[in-house]
Amino acid sequence: MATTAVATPVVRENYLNTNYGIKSWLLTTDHKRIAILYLISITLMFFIGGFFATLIRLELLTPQGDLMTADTYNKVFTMHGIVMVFFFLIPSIPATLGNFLIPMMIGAKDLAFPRINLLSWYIYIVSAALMIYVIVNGGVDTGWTFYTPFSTTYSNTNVFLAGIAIFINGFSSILTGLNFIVTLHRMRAPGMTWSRLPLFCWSHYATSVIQVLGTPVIAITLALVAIERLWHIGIFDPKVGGDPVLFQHMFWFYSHPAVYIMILPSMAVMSEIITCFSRKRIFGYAFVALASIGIAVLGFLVWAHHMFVAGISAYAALVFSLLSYFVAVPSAIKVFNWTATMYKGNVSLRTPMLYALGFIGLFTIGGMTGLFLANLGIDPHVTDTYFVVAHFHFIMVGGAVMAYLGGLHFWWPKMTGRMYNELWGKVAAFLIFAGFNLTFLPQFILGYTGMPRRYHAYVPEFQVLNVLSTAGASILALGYLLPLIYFLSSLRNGPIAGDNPWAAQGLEWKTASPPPTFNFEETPVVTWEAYDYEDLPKEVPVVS
Amino acid sequence: MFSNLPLWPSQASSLSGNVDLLYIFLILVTGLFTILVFAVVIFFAWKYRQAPDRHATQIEGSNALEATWTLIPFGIFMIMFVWGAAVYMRGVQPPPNAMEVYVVGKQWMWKLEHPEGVREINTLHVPVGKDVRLTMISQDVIHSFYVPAFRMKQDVLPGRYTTMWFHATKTGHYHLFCAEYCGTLHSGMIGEVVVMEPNEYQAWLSGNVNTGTLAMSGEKTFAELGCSSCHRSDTQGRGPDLAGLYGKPVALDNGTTVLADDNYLRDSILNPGSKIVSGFKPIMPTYNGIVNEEQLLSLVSYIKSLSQPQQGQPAAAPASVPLHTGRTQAPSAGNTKVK
Amino acid sequence: MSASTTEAVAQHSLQHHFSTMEQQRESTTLGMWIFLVTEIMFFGGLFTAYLVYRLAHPDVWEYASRHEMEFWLGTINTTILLCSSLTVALSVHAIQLGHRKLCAILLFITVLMGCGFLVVKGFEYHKHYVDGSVPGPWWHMHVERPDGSTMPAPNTYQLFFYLYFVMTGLHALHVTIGIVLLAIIGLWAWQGKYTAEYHNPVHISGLYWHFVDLVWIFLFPLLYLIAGK
Amino acid sequence: MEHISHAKTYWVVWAALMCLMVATVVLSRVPMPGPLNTLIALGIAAAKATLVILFFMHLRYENYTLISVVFVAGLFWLLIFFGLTLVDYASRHVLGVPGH
Repeated sequence: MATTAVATPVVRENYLNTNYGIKSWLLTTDHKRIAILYLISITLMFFIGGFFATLIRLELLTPQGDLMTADTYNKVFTMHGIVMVFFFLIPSIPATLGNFLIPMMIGAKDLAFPRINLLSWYIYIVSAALMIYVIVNGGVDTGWTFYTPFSTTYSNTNVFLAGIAIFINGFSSILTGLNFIVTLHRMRAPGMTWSRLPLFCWSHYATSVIQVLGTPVIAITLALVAIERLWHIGIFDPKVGGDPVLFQHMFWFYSHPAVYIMILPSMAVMSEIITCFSRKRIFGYAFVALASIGIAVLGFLVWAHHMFVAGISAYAALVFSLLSYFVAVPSAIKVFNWTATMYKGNVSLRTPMLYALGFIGLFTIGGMTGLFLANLGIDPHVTDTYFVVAHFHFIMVGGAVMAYLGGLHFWWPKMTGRMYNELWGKVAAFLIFAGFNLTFLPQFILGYTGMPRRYHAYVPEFQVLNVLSTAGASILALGYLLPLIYFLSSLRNGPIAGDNPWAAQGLEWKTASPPPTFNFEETPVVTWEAYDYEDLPKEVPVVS
Repeated sequence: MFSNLPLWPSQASSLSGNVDLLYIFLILVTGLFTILVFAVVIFFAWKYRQAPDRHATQIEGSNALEATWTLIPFGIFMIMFVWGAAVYMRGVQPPPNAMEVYVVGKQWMWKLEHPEGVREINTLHVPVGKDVRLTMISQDVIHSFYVPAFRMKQDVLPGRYTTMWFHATKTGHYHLFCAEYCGTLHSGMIGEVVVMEPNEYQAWLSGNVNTGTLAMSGEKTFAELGCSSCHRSDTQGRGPDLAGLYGKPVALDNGTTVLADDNYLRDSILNPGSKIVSGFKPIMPTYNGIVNEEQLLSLVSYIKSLSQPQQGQPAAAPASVPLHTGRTQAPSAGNTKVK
Repeated sequence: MSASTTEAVAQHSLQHHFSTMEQQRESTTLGMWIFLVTEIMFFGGLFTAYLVYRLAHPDVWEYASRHEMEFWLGTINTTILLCSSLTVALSVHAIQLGHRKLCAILLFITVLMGCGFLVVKGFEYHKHYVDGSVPGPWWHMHVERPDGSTMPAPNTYQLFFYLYFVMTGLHALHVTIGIVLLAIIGLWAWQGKYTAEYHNPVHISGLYWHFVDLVWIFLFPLLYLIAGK
Repeated sequence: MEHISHAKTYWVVWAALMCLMVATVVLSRVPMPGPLNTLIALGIAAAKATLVILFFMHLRYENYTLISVVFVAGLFWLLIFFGLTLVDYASRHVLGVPGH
């Protein structure tokens, strides 16, 4: 059959069709292509991490450790944590959406250091490959927290290589952050002042500050663990007068702010989606922007609230508890401002908005339960139990992953030029929200009744709640598989989206979808405030 | 409730009620605000849902509102902090004269030693209505001693003693969990705390084979290791006299002062060169690798007992401690510090 | 070099996504400074550990520094690094004025001094190895008692030496990276890759070398000069 | 545009650095009470570092408020790290309860 599939002249040149072939992708310095490379790699890591999560939930269906051995279970939850935290959540929004959008949002042709951007992806790939090698070769069983002296002396698994993998991965994160900071300072288009900057950029700026200042510390800490394993002696070794609690200080100095590396970009996405689907400017722009910076700074002052029962002094516990309450304030400010943004808006509940509203709900619960853990009276009882597990999953999955999916839906037409199926999008959003709550709400009760985390087998009285949790997880898994399917299918079958399918404000919508290689035909000049929806269509259009 | 669906842990210590009250307060306050946020979000999404005739009103923001929702949460947070801090400070300071139990954690079991010399594994018997202080150390990795019914948890570290105390209020059997991930059988490092009536407890104690109190075995170790040849009560000793040492400040030769607590005693046995008592020479050899954690505990217990009132005399501990009455030895390991 | 060639080199050196040379120069300089800040935090982990353990074991630190550190070798190395910072600064100055060969020669001198630093450090490490003050299986260090006899050093002494080796080792690694970097940049400068208009790689490599110097400026008193004799 | 300082400046700064080094070496040999030796040594190190940063690294010349902020932020974060870690270590014995 003769085909007439000849490229019609209507198809404009864009970053996807400008050239083809593996080499043009692997050697690209285009931030948009690098974002796509990241998107593919972190999606792979997400499903690897999700596979381990499935195993965990299946094992916990029954109180006896019957599905796998204790050692296997310990490796499974460790690798779930490592893969999800270091290889999915931390790069998730910044390296994909941030990478793709920041230059466009500020009217630049690319990030300040395109080759370093590519380098950071390669570093990520090397570290991820090393981690997968570790997983295939027996795994690691220290928990993602690598607490000494278990990790340095007592574990018989591949702690050394896992530590090195995360060490390497850190540089990928640092280089991304460095690139963003310089880009935001030096590459803004004429007229794009700081007060006109989209809040997406503000939040990513705050994220980058944390990446640049925090990540080196986890790198040196894990390097010390790795050296201690090789050398059989080290500064965390109590036998020579070392203090294992010092490891925890150094670990959490990064790993607590790392939570904000995950959540600040989610807040970045929120501000864009909520304004667009309410057709309104953001309520209290300056407060939302400064709250991001406030979180980045205060986030570094609270790390020892992970260590209230670890043997730190009571006075240190008081100081860190107090500071932890401080950091809750800017997060609360953000939630209130997003809510207020909807007031007197013209709210359309399209898929990205559903994720955004889901985010507000789940993040609020996650944040509120954080107040319990910052509380010195309650934390000694609930720390290291499922209460903590539930709390940080509300932040990292209910918050960060919801926002990541919301952002993907929002900018999918920009990235690919195609629209996904709206009905399936809504179905998936509801499944994820329902499945998530069913999975993690019972874990709060489990935690307060005393089920410790990282338990392979548990006492029988905890079974009912665990069964509920596993049931929720299966709904959640289904919810996560759906977008994979309809996104892929939209690449071929989705309707052409057009340059600005949501009639959204922001420079990224003023160029073609997908954008041309250098983003704009000519450097834009910005004369308007962020989220100036006054003169845009009063409704979100429907693409079909 | 269903027997296999506990929604609330049992309350069995003097702390449980305080923690639960605070917990309920937090649930009410945060629940109220969570419902408020949910309600407002849902209300706005419905009230301002997309309609053909609706035009969004552009609103810049409101400093008054921002101030309100900054200051009100902040004020509430401070109430939470202060209340929590009060509960916590009570929870970390063991009352004087608490009966003392020593805990050694190892992969994957709990070893517990009563001052009377009774040893148990994975089960801790304690009398109801009495302050119990645990001095804990790990032989290998970090563990965490967790009794949900007492609302108490404390990490057990290698190389350093940590302390936890409780006052059981209800007899019964309660879960004891290891809450800090410690390797293969972490989830098997569980046991129970048995809270008994004091007289039952007494009966239980005397029903157990007893090789002498912990302090007595410490004294034996002290002699066997030859410690007594230098640490003597007369002025001939090449090492400091240990009688009455515990709980007192010690002047060091570098001009600083340390408190002679459990950790100091332990360090001085394992790393004698690091803190030299003023006026003495750094000649003591290290006992690192020679004595194990249990022997160390017995030595510490013995040295503590040297700060107790003279043997044979009635213990200075209040009469409400019937535990030691009638016993010939009164080296109560309770931390009656000599002030 | 004629004005038009210089112009061409400058044009060629401007990457596509920057509008002006000035923007490019400011961006790369800022990028390097941010990288140096990450380096501060990288060493910061070790300095924190140093601080904690020094406060916990002041006597160990004092004794080890007084009796085991090679005071004069440390001083020589400090001198070498301070001088090498001067040569790097002068090389940047030379290229700012367009003296390509002078710039390259000064960079090569810096490289030689860097190598000299590593050689001296090697002698020190060897000395510690012979003395048994390398922690781990090689450890057989002895300390002197007040009466002049010796006894095996308490275990806590290993903490000092562990930190000493990790800190100076990490620093030496940075020196090595700096040597390689400056050698390459020197070679390129010799070949005429940089001009008075475009020489930012020389500048930011110089920043890196100064940072290596800065770390040593603090390591020197913290490891070698603890106790007054 | 980029500032070009006089070559003499670099030599003067270098001379100052060498003087400071001699000073720190000599002063370290003088026994002083308490932590004074350490404080003086660190003070001189800070002075040396300042000279290197301002002159060799051109911070003084570049119109770089931004770079100063970046650098000072780095130092500030280092101080957070030191300070809050020390809050724990410095108060470990205050309560007199091992582990708290």
